[in-house]
Amino acid sequence: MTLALNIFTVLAVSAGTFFFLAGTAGLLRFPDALTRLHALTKADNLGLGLIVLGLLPLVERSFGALKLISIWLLVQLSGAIVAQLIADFVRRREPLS
Amino acid sequence: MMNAITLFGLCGPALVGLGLFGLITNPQPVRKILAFNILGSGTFLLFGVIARRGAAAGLDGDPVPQALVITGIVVAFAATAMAIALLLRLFEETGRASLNSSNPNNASETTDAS
Amino acid sequence: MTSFLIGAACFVLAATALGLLRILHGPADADRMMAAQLLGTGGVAALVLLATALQSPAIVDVAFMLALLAAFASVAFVMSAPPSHSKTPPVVDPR
Amino acid sequence: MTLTFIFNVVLVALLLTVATWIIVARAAFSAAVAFVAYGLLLALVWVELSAIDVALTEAAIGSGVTGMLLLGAASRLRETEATAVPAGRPLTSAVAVLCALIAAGLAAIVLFPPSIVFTLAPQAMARLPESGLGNPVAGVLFVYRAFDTLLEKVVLVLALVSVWSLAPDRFWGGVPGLHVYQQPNSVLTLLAQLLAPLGIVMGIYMFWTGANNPGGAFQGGTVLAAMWVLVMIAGLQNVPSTDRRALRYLVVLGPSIFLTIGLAGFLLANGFLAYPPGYAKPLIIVAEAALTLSIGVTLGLLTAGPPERVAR
Repeated sequence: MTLALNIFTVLAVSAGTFFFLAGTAGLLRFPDALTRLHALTKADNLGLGLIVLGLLPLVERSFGALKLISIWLLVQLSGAIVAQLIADFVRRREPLS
Repeated sequence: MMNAITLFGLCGPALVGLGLFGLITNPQPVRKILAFNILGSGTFLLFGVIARRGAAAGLDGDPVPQALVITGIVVAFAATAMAIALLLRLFEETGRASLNSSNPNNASETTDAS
Repeated sequence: MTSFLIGAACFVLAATALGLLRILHGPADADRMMAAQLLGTGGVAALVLLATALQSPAIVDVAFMLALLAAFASVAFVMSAPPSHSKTPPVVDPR
Repeated sequence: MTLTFIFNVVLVALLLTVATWIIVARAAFSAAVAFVAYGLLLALVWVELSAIDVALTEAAIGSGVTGMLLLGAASRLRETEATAVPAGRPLTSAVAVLCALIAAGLAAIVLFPPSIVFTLAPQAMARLPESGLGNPVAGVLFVYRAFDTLLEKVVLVLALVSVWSLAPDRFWGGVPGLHVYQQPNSVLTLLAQLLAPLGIVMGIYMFWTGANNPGGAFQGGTVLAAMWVLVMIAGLQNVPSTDRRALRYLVVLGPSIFLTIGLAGFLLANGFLAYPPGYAKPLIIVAEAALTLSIGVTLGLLTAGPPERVAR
């Protein structure tokens, strides 16, 4: 049981870190601000989400688990809204397309 | 030989040096305020290293320097807020944001430009 | 498991650190802010990993604080970006 | 151990890169954006130095409210940048050498510390149980160095008075010049509606947990300030006139209650800011609660800046 949970943690955390790498790669390689923003939100949502998911079996107290989940929800939420704000900002700045 | 505490201990002086350099050489007051904050954070980091080295009595660090740093961060913020307000008022009054008032030639130039 | 988690924290920090190039190169300030935002999320992830690895629940509070204030900083950025050639209506005072 | 060390090396490298860039960057606004990232990294450094209380303060102040102030100032002063005359090359080099020397001197102190380790940790811990607090940093702030903490809160009030005094005479007592978002009912409104309640819970939690765990009045108050500013920016609440009585009472509430408790120490205990035996914890909690509120209001008003419009 513990082994299965540990494998789950390793897999989920590794997948999460992968999304951070992907987010950075996107931020560096994508051609314009809006596509970069798209890459950024992947790290916010999936990267942190998978890491939190992977850590849950290791947290002893349920309050701690609750805090971890609320951090993820907070980042998810603010990340999505901030992405919209920045997109709006970029669009107003560069009124091309 | 090199441990993490020493590493941060060397980072602190580097930040102090950088901050001081920016504070003296950069002509823009906003950048001086930024540099002042970096200089301050370097000093705080030195306190943090002293606190970490003073780990005793079952604590990971000496709480006295840590408390000093918290007070320092608050006061640094108050000073920053004050400096920015002063700077913005100066800009409103004179149309320029320069601390260099001794050079009249330069002053008229900047007023024209703004 | 502890060293795996710390290793993962290292990896996340190093990965988001590459995004630092966007802070240095821009080109626009919006790109810089995105990199800062990514660094914020990466910092939160690294802190959560460290908190679990070191069994220190207080570090989770720092992560929470960072997440909260990173969002605030982004709002501050959007608000304070200098007024440009925008076609949006002027300030509406919602009373 | 080695992995932690690698983490720290990466962290320090990042911190120094961002700091250097802030100093040498061309545009002040970009430097201010980088300063937000710098504050985030600094919070991580404080975690690694096992100073969680400081990490919380830095996370709240450094990247949050200081970032907002600097971004605002850099944006307003953008057009003055071109006129700034940089220092000449010889002067710059001379200053660089001197700063390097100062940094080297400080580094020498770090590398060759005195053989005696100076620490006040045992003294701080020895009588901590009497205060009823479990967080040694809170103990230092509210028991051993209570006078400093009191003065620090007074400094905040004085800073606010100074910032207000910088308003032109006709705007004295008017409304601070905080920018309100141009489109009401936008995503920002949603963010403020969702983030502010979470932040207020976090602020109260910080104050409450601060007695026994890392946290405290200042960290809590800063979160409250940030959330208040967010709500004002989103247009969910009007920016208040600075001549509002209630507002001014709130600013001085914390310091005055703390001062009253301190003065009561003359009568009930053995001196200024001494707590009567057995009542230390409740008194500190009362003072901290009032301070959290006052710090929130004061920092919020400091961030909003001096009055720029006449009072409504």
